[in-house]
Amino acid sequence: MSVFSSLILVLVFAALAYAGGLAGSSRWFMGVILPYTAILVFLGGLSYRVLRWAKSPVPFHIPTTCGQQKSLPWLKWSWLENPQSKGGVLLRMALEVLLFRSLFRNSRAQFLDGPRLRYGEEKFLWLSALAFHWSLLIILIRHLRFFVSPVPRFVMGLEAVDGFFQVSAPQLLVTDVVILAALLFLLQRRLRNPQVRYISLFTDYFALFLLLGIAFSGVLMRYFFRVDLERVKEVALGLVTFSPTVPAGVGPLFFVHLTLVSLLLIYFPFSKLVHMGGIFLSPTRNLANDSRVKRHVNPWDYPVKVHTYAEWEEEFHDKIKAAGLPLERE
Amino acid sequence: MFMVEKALVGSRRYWLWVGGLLAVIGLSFIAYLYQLSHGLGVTGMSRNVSWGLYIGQFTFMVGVAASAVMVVLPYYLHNHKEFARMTVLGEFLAVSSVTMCMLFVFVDMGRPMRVFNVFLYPQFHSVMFWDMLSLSGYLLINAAITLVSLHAEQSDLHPPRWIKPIILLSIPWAISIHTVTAFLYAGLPGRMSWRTPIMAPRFLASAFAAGPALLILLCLLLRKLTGYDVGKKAIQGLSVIVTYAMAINVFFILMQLFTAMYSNVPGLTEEFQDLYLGTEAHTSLLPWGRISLLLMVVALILLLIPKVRHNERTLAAACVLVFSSLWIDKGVCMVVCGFITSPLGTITRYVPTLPEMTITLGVWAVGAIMVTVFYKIALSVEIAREAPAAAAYEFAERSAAAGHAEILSSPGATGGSHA
Amino acid sequence: MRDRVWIVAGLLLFLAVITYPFWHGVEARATSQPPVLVLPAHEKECVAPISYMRTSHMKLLLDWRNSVVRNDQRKYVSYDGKVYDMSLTGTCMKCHEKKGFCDRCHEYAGVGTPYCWNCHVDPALAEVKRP
Amino acid sequence: MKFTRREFVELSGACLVALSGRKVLAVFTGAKESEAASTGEATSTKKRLGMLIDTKKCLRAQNCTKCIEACDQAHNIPVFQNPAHQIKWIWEEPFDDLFSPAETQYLEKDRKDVLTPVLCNQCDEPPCVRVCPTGATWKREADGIVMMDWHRCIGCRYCMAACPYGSRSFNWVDPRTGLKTLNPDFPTRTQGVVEKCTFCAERLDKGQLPACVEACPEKAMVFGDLNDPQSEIRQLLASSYALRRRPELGTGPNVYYLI
Repeated sequence: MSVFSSLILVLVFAALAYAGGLAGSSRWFMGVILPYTAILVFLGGLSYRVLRWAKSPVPFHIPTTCGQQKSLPWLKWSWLENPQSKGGVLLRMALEVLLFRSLFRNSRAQFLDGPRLRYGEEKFLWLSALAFHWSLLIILIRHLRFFVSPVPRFVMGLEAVDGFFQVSAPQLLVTDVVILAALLFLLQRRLRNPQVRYISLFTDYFALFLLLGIAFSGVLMRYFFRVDLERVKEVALGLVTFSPTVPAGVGPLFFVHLTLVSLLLIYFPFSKLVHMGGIFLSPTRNLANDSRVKRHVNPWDYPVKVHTYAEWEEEFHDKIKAAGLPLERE
Repeated sequence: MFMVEKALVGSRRYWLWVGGLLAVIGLSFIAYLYQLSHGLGVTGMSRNVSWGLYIGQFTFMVGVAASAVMVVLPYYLHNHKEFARMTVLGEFLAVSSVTMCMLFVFVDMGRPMRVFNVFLYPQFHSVMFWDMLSLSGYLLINAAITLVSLHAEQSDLHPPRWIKPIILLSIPWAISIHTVTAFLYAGLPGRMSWRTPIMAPRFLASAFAAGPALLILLCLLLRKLTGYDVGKKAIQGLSVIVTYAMAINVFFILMQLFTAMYSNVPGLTEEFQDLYLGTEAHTSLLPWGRISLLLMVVALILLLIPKVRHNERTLAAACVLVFSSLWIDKGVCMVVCGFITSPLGTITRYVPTLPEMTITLGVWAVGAIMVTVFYKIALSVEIAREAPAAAAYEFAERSAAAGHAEILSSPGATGGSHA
Repeated sequence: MRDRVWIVAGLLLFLAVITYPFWHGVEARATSQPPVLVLPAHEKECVAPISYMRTSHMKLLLDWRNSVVRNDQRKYVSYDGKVYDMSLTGTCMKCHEKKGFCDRCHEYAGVGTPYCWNCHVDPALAEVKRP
Repeated sequence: MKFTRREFVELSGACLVALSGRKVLAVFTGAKESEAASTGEATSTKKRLGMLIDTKKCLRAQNCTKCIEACDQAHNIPVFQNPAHQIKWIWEEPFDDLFSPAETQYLEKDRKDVLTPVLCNQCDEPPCVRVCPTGATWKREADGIVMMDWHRCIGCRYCMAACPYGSRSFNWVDPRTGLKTLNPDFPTRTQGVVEKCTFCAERLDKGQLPACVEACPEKAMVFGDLNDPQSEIRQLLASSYALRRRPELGTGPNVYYLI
């Protein structure tokens, strides 16, 4: 049910944007007001989320991640999983952010005849997630060509590498194909794997469909119903230079793309997509596993009134003795 | 599904080897970028010798890939159980060598950015289209077989039924890749030294000698480095195959030699003059051709002596001879030989350049790294399955990796924050 | 806590990077003004409507190229019935110059130089020596 | 024995497949065009362009390279000192190397070595077309020119291996580095593609003769339609003995040499 409702919602948004792109008055709303709102909500919301996380206490210094902490010399220390220094933590975090190592460990449980339970490797989730995120990053950097004038060299260079293969004109960009393929794979995985489907909610599908809608409208705009790039750049540059314009002649498909992107930006800080910021704050990733070499004291520890047995015995010494009970200390 | 993490743990020696290979690949990638920007003019190829080392290596590796059939066929069709442990190694070797083939073709292209044109505008009358189709099909088939059978082995399952017909399909398909590759050459009207129906049989014979010879060497190396033994019987069985194939290969060469020399037709004798006899003008390939022939004959004589074959040390030496002689024959001489005398009778020298050799070495390094990683994965699965003790050890290691064993092995680990 | 400094610093860094187009625009005093193109002096109309050319000139060029090279059809009948020679250098470049027209807009929109120019010669750049 | 409808359909299907086998084979060998040509019906409408080079006339003007210069100029052919990288559309070779050497054994040395123009033979059964994996080179139905699409060539150089005449050149380096002047009327090629003579297809479309034919001061090159019995080239071929290069390979070259 949530599959269809989220799909329909995205389609409705796209249709509204398309219709609005044809009409005159709503173009200003979709081309100026919505993007500005989206940027503000995105930046503000993300900052709010991150700052709130920063305020939350991290109660424990989590020593167990996934591997042997540095211990006795004859126990093999998995140094990458359990770094003791800041540099090591940085490396572990970098590998997590850049290569998704946690996802790499993803496994799949399977019941076989017997019944026997088997854990098998499942690398496709990791692979498609990696493909999607890296493609998205490259696509975002490539989009700087609309927002910066003159276009920086590294943007042009990246596009040249991305468009290495000479297929058609405008030249095919590999990331465009990869991102669509990866998103479709992730979607079908969610739908076809019963366990994953069971735990999937409206929000899971909505984010996927929104991203698919953005990628799809972008691809349509580039390869099939070409738009006037000069006009598109005028809109984008107008936004970042605070002199917004919506010139006539920008196709409605552009407004579909822009509107879906704006919606994603607005939705972003309040959804699971905010893991972009959260990943840096995962305690099992950003704390050094040095609890064996360093004493960690809770900074908010208040003095607890402790009444030891020795003190108690002292207090009631005479009474205990009078009762004829044994005493530890005479 | 693909158990990559098995390749991410290893000894110092393993990482040194992998690191070394990666360094070679990095270096050759720089050389490739140089070639990409300056054009294929940085190679030793020319207007007359328009294919060189790359396509030679491609042809040779197609043979190595096809040779997997020499372990698959006895195992699956004739139920040779002693090949059980070697089959997956052979298939992995095939996957790696087909990948190398594709890389060799790719680096040989003048406009690699248009590589998709082969799919976008398929030409059914071009042998190259069929060759590409058969090679990529072979890659897919072998990748599927190895993945599925390894996965089944790891989960202690019988492989799914549908894989059996695919395995059977891989047998004729292996023959097809080398046959179509031979057609690539044998179907050209103007190149007399290639235009012979014996091209495909000779390709197959030499492939079934060189490929299994390499597999024997790899198995011996594996036993020495890891202690994993495919079994003496398997190696002996394979050595018989190498012997027969080498004998047939030499026989084919002699047949070609007779036809050319006795008929004395200039176009036919050309090849043998270039390679073995030499005339005043044809000299650049002469030492290569002669060494190759000499090594082939010596290897064959060695292999024919049962004592030599039964002793694994001497067998290894013979296998080195087989592999290197056929590498020279196909990887260096065969392609260049067809070009050395141009259609207009000009004789052109061909010497590969440094960038060309670096790129070639890089593709070999890619193949080596693939074989290393694949064999490591295959071995860890096999060892876990066959030795319960090792499996238990691996279980401990895996659960440690999942974070369970820590508490057991290190009491007081959680003490820090409470103290 | 001490960590909060790092978190805030990281957040600020992120904000700085993500708003790059904004502060770069301010710094470079960029305007959204598109480039001024050198338009042909002696010709008023193109082989297709301007709006079509703006969005789809690459498609037209591909169609022309396939038509000429592969089908040996060299004549193009435009939307208003005029007949043109399908030729990049002969027809397009007769009116438009590469530097002032093609390049200026391509640079503005960050499209890069298409590989047309690997082979086709800009007449303005060629030292013409006709037989 | 009684056929059911289903069996009949299946059987006739099998027959159709068997019948079409010949057609399928034609697809693989690329022999379709020759079939059409040999039936004779198509020959009347389709042109088959060819060239006749009168070597005697050519010999008369010694050291003349006008045809080569005209071609180089018209097609932006670069000049490279390194013979490995040279691009040749029309060029000279010693007469002796063009044909089987045995046939010219007692010819005087200066006659043997006389430089004779060589170019693409625009074969009837071009091996280069048969082997090209992308269709970057093909035989034009209308006039038989073996054309090239430099936008599509991937630079695999299979055609160079296939051509028995050495008529194909590869751009080992950027051709513009070997060009002093650029002719804007014709594109240069990009690094990494194969090229060859196309009988000046672009000039023929404008009603002009090939550049080399036009430039020859001795009128030693005759260009025309081999399917037209009234054409000058057919008249000449009817009245004199002309040679073709390596016709025994079955490629059907369309460039003739008058001895």
